[in-house]
Amino acid sequence: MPRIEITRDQCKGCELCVHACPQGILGMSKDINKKGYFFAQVVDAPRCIGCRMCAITCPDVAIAIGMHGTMYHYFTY
Amino acid sequence: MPRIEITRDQCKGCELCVHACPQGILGMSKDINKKGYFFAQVVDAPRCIGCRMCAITCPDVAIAIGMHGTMYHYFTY
Amino acid sequence: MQTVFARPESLATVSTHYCPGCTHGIIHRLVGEILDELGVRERTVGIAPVGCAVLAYNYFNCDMIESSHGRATAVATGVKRARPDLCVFTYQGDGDLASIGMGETIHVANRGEKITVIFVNNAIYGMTGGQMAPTTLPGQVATTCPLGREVETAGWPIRMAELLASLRTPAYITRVAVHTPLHVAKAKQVVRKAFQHQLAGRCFSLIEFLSTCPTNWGMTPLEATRWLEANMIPYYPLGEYKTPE
Amino acid sequence: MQTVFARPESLATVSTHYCPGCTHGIIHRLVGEILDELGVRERTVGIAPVGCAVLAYNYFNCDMIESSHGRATAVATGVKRARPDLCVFTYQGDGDLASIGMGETIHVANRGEKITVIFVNNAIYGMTGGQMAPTTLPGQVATTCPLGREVETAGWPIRMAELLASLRTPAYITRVAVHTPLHVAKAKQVVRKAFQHQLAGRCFSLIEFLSTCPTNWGMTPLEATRWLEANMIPYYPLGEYKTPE
Amino acid sequence: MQNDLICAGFGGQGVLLIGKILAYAGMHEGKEVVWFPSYGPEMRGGTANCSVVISDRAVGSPIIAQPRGLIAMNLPSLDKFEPTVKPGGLIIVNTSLINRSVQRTDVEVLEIPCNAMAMEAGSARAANMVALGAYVGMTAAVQLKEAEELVRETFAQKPKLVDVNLRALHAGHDFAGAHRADQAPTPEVRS
Amino acid sequence: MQNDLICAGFGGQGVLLIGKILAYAGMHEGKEVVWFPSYGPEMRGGTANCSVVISDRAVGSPIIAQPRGLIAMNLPSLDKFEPTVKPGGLIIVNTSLINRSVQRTDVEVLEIPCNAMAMEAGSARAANMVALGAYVGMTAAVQLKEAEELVRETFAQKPKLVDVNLRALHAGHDFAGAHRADQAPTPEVRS
Amino acid sequence: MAKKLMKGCEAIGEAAIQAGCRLFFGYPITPQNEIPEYMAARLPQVGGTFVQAESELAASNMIYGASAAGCRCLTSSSSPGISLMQEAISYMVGSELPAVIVNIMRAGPGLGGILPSQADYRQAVKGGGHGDYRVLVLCPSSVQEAADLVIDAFDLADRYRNPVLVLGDGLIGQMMEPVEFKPRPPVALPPKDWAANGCKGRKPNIINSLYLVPEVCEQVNHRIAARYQVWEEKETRHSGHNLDSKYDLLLVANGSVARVCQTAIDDLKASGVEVGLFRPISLYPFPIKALREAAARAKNVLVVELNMGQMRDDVDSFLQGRVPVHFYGRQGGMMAAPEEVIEQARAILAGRSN
Amino acid sequence: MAKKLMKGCEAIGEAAIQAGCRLFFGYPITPQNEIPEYMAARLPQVGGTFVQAESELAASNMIYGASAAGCRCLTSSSSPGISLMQEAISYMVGSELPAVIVNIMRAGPGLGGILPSQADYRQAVKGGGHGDYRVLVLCPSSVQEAADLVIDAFDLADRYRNPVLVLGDGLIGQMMEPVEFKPRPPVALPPKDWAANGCKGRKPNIINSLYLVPEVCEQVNHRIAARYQVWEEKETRHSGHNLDSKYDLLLVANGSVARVCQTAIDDLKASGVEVGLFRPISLYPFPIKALREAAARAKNVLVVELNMGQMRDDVDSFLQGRVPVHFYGRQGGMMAAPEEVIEQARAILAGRSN
Ligand SMILES: Cc1ncc(C[n+]2csc(CCOP(=O)(O)OP(=O)(O)O)c2C)c(N)n1
Ligand SMILES: Cc1ncc(C[n+]2csc(CCOP(=O)(O)OP(=O)(O)O)c2C)c(N)n1
Ligand code: SF4
Ligand code: SF4
Ligand code: SF4
Ligand code: SF4
Ligand code: SF4
Ligand code: SF4
Ligand SMILES: [Mg+2]
Ligand SMILES: [Mg+2]
Repeated sequence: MPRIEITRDQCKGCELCVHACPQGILGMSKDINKKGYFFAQVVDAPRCIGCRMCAITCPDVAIAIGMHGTMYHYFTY
Repeated sequence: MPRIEITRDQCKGCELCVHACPQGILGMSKDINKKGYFFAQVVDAPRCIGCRMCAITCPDVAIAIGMHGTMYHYFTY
Repeated sequence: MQTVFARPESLATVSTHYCPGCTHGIIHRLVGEILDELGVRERTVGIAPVGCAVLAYNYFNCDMIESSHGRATAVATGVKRARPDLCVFTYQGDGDLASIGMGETIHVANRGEKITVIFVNNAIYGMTGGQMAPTTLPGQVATTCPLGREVETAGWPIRMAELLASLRTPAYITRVAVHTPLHVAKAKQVVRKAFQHQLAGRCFSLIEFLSTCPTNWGMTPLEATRWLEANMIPYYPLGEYKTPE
Repeated sequence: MQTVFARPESLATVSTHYCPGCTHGIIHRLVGEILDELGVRERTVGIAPVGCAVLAYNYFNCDMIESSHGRATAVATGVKRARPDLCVFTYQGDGDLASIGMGETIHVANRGEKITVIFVNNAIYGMTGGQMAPTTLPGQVATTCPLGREVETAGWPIRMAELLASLRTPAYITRVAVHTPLHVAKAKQVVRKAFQHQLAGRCFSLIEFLSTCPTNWGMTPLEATRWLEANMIPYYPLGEYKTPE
Repeated sequence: MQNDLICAGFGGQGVLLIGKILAYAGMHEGKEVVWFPSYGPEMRGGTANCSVVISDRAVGSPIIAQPRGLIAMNLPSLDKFEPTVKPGGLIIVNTSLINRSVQRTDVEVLEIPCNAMAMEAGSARAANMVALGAYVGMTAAVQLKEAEELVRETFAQKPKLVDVNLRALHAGHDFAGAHRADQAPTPEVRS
Repeated sequence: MQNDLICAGFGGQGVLLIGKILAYAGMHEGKEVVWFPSYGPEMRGGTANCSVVISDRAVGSPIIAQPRGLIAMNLPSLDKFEPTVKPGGLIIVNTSLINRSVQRTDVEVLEIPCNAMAMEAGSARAANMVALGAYVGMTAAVQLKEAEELVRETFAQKPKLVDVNLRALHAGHDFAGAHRADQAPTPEVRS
Repeated sequence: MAKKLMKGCEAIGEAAIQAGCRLFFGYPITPQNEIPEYMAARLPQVGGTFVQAESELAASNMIYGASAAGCRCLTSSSSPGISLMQEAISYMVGSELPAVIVNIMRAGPGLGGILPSQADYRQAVKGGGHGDYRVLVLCPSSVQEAADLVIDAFDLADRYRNPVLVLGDGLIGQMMEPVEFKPRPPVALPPKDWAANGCKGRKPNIINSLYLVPEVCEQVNHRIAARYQVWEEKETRHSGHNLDSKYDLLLVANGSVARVCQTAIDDLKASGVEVGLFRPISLYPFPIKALREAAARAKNVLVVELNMGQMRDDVDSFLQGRVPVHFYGRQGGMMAAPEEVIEQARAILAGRSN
Repeated sequence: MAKKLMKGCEAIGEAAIQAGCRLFFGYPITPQNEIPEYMAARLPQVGGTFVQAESELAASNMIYGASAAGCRCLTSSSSPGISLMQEAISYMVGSELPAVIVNIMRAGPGLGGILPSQADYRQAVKGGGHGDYRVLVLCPSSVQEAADLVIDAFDLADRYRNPVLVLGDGLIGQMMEPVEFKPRPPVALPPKDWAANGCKGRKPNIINSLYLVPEVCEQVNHRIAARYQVWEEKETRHSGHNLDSKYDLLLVANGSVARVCQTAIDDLKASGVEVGLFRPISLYPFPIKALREAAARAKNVLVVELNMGQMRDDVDSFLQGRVPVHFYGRQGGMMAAPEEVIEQARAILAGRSN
């Protein structure tokens, strides 16, 4: 299972990752972070396919991904 | 016969009219004009066909042409 | 477990001042990733513009120069001519590059300076609060065209990629977008190519990025990506406009 | 006997300071003739450049404004926007219009200002004594490229007509020459059209004239016309590049 | 006599509008007024603030180093401006978005859940009107009816919003009234 | 002691070169020298001129309002500068292109057909050297052999021209010598 | 027109319209974006024309053109943008064209910052472009005064055929205050028979600043200089505060910071200390005579500015050492607070100071 | 290198090369075309780079870039072109970048004329761009001095990280005089460890003039101002003529016209009248102390300039009314003749004068 790390205080709550995730497993928090934004979080981690869409989309480099081997990469990046 | 009037002191002696005249009837004077240039002059007036090439070419509007009716106009101007 | 996605070294570990969802951030990251991948961070000098990216000098982890509004390419010319061994790029908005800096832009491209220009077209003046840009679309509302851009008085939006590609000198002119992951991935290839051209000693390259400005467009980030897709791409077709002869 | 060729009223009855054989004089006359023929002299304002034509304000027999180097089109914009009823033209050299004034040129064309630009491309800086222009041909010697223009460091000469024609807004962009009577006659038709477009309320028109500079090319006037024919026309093809949509 | 305040919050919270209404109201009452927005290097989409001075005499600097009043609509605003408030001054805290209390002990504090109350009044976006009402209630810097009038004018184009905003305004005003009644004697916040 | 002159003619006549050779020669002789070209609003392809000062002391203004010497290579130059020459000064008139005589009576005049003499020496383009030779012959402002040396240097790239120009220089110098011999006593043209 | 709460920038825009200006050419820059934005919305309502220029360079040459055609027109910018206009301003003076230019100053040098500053004083009053020229510089310290001075600026520009600069800072531009546009009696101004707007029925007019014959160029220089002589006699403006008291210390300040000084003076007065304020409104021509009179009654002068002491140098030279001149300044976008001025004033009055 | 007869412009170009400058960015303009032309021919011979910029605006930003990369570079222009560089000059000061800029002045304002003038004095010494800044201004009065000062200018610019302006006029630029480039002892200068030229082995360097936090911007303003304090103490330069005589009248003049004054003084001396000449070489910082000393020995001061009295105003203010200051000027490209200066001097000495 890939590890998605969203740096809470780096997130600006733009929700772009939420819409980018093909698995629909990201959601927005109810809390606000230090910057005052509702931040993104992984809602359903086990279903993550490590496709990196979320990270590629994030304008704030708030998402890092770790995993074993290659999983579902729709395209080279 | 067309009348070619070259305003002597308006001429800068560039010789462009001399080369433009299809009849070869323009030439340069041996005198200099007030500006210090050898000026253009009509050498063989009777052979002028009133084609206006000389005047169209002259960068200094030194040449005026008068004539009766239309003569040899290679193109409208 | 190996890290397959993380902040590139060429991006400083700071938070940017960009608005939520602003794609300036993605474009920064792409440049950072390519500087890393090509291994040129330590011999790169970037030129920041005046525009929302004015603080880019804090965001790239390489030597940076802040230039005056519109003159980034003149500054880049100075740097590159002084030190041809350096990798030099500018990062400029549409107001900066296509309005006040138009003269410098055409000439730097036409002189064939061996630099790479990152051109962020968001169809608006972001930093100053939403005035009309040379790239603002017909009918698009901005604070200095409150009834929408009128082509009759303000002319058609300028397509910089096409304009520059009509010059003989420049090597590489391409337009990309970054509003979907796929577009981002494609854009990254283009950024790589542009820097590779420079490193190979080929002359001027420019990448026009279609970018969002949710704040001044008055949209959510997601709406902005959709507006870009629906309105900007038809007027500003993506693709390579010029490749090295 | 009727006068079939004489100085047009729109040209002042003075001698110009142009060098012998310089085709600036022909271009002046064409503009003067057309202003006469269209009967607009008394509502025309011309903008003189800084360049050999700097004294054009003394040569045209209409209201004239001397502008700073490169900014004639910005000045013309001011005039035309203030008084849309006037017929406004600028007269500019290649250094003026295509080097220092490039930004203004692109933008005036792209805003579609309803003015007519007379652009004199003589591939050199005439007035300042023969420095390289953006239009100087590859290999052509000038005082600031004493070994001939090197495309590698100075880029290819800029083709303004093509560049401007790649914009969507402008109405009429044409390149002509005046080195033979036939070319002069054709050019006159083009000048007429350009002013007619303006008078009909159509937007921006520009005529690029290929022109000689015997003095700084180091040739006799006749040699200069031949050099133009042999070298400039191949690089700067004559023709209409854009006509009203 | 002079009332001055800083009104601060997120960009979208309408803090500049609170200030403008206060300034307009003061003007209508024949006072000298100045409104001055922060236009500084705030983060885009980040915080915004403005200062307002309502005075009987010509106003000097509109930049208030030590405001007599502070309306803090969010946490960063409280963090930034709490230390600057004049001793004896007033801080209005929007507890809907601020989860800490004021540290200063030499000022009067009104804690009020603006967003929640606005929601009750009919729209979360009217939180600023709650705060405005509260400020008017606490200071009487301007008359409530002037503020009402201006709310009507402001939303004249969108009549639906007039009522919501008036309700929010009154809710804030009432809240302040209740608070003042609770606390006697109050410190003098005007001078 | 100071010698100064204006050397004027058409653009192509090489008047600036005459001036430069004089300045260089003066410098080689250890004098203070300044050369200053007209770069003013002359008509393109029209007249050109320069001033040269050769002096024992530091040179002040290189613009000479009242030159001690004038070389007029064409009519417009004579027209323009004749009135400015210092009383007692020298005017060299190129009679090949100037068909009037000098009006001033308080100056020395040398009439010399530069173009014709240059043609004789081998090239019409060496008319300026005839004038230079004449000026040196009249004033001894610099030594002839310095001028010769400089002519050699100037045309070093085109050896063919060296002889022609030296012949022209000597022709001018000799012409002046003959003239001076004719006229005795001559007015003092140096000071 | 009733009193309206307006931003300084908006009031400036409206004032231009009230002055009959129907043309605006400009380029955005903080903190004066509200001027072009106001004009973009407002000019079409009165049949006027707004053009967003591609740059300040272009904008300044567009007003050159519109003015040459005989029409009132406005451009505005902030510090870096004004630097880009220096060539055109010099040209307008050389061609004797009226124009009104607004500079809403921000901190410099370079990109500096966007907060209020008075660091362009020298550029404004000494002429940042080339050649011997000046512009008339008017410096408001309230929104109402900004509006009034802009209207005057158009009249002055037309009367003297010279650009007039209205010099404010971010504070003047951004703050809102009540403004009223009162009807004004029409001012008699010379006809613009020199304008280049079609030569029907007359000889062609030429607008030009090139004079190849130096004698002529010299004459033009003298004609222009003579105008400034007239200004120095007739067009100085100033104001003051507490000048009828018996003060030992005179503050000299202009624009935004003069307001701060006013507050400081009121506070000092409340504690029994009398300090006067001399506020030049025309920075060029500087009201030298009035300054000397006001300073003659003081033992010390304190110049307060939002820069390193640019006006101080002038005050110093105008007072020719007759009164000691002290200085207090803030820079880089910092605004002096009344308390700071009070402290400086007290220090000087107590004999301990810079 | 032996003495060579060179135009001022050529000597300036050669001097830059002798100073190790290998980069020139510029745009043609009379009367300084010979500088770019010389550089275009000469730089390639020494492995340097000549770029004809598309404009002065571009040229000034190109030197901003080359300087930011740590390299010596030159640009040159004449009056209108220098006006177009004002924004970039302000930026260079704000970013603390060295640069050498040459202005070969011509008549203004506007297009003016191409003949010699000193009408950009004020722009040069007061700073024509926005913000609180100065450039160091060196003013030669001979071709040799022009060459020497250009070499010094590079050192000064590098030492203080501030642009240095060499101010000549058409006369200095166009005339030919003998010049000699003598070998100079190397000067110790601080390393350019701030340059943006690749961050290998160190943290990235940033060249910048934006300071959004006003407190920081204020500090930068103070740091820059402190530099000018140092200049005023250490970097003034002046020269004189006949200053060891017993003069009643002191002439003050700079650059080209100082030569004319020198001739006038020699001629007066020949007729038994002693007049001194004080010639500032650094126009900013002005050699105030030396001027005061020289003026203290005179009963009258006569400032001679090719403008309307720009330096006169400064001299006036520096002398604070201690000595009457008279003025004689020519404008628009006219050069004062020694006879005119003599006449003025005699009039003052005779007690009849302006
Ligand atoms: C000379 C000058 N003119 C104007 C400005 C004000 N200004 C700052 S950024 C900007 C435009 C920004 O728009 P753009 O280049 O499109 O960048 P964006 O913010 O949209 O990324 C302007 C006009 C300035 N700083 N300097
Ligand atoms: C701001 C400015 N820069 C430079 C100049 C000098 N200058 C005058 S004319 C000219 C170029 C002329 O060339 P071009 O425009 O091609 O006209 P041409 O003389 O060839 O007809 C230049 C650089 C100037 N007057 N002003
Ligand atoms: S890696 Fe792919 S599946 Fe996993 S969270 Fe990101 S977008 Fe969703
Ligand atoms: S894309 Fe990035 S900034 Fe936006 S919500 Fe997701 S993690 Fe946060
Ligand atoms: S009209 Fe024709 S034929 Fe007659 S002189 Fe002119 S060119 Fe020759
Ligand atoms: S073309 Fe005109 S200027 Fe040239 S020689 Fe003929 S008449 Fe004279
Ligand atoms: S204003 Fe627009 S361009 Fe600027 S940071 Fe915000 S969203 Fe991005
Ligand atoms: S220099 Fe060239 S362009 Fe200028 S007038 Fe002479 S020939 Fe014509
Ligand atoms: Mg943009
Ligand atoms: Mg040209």
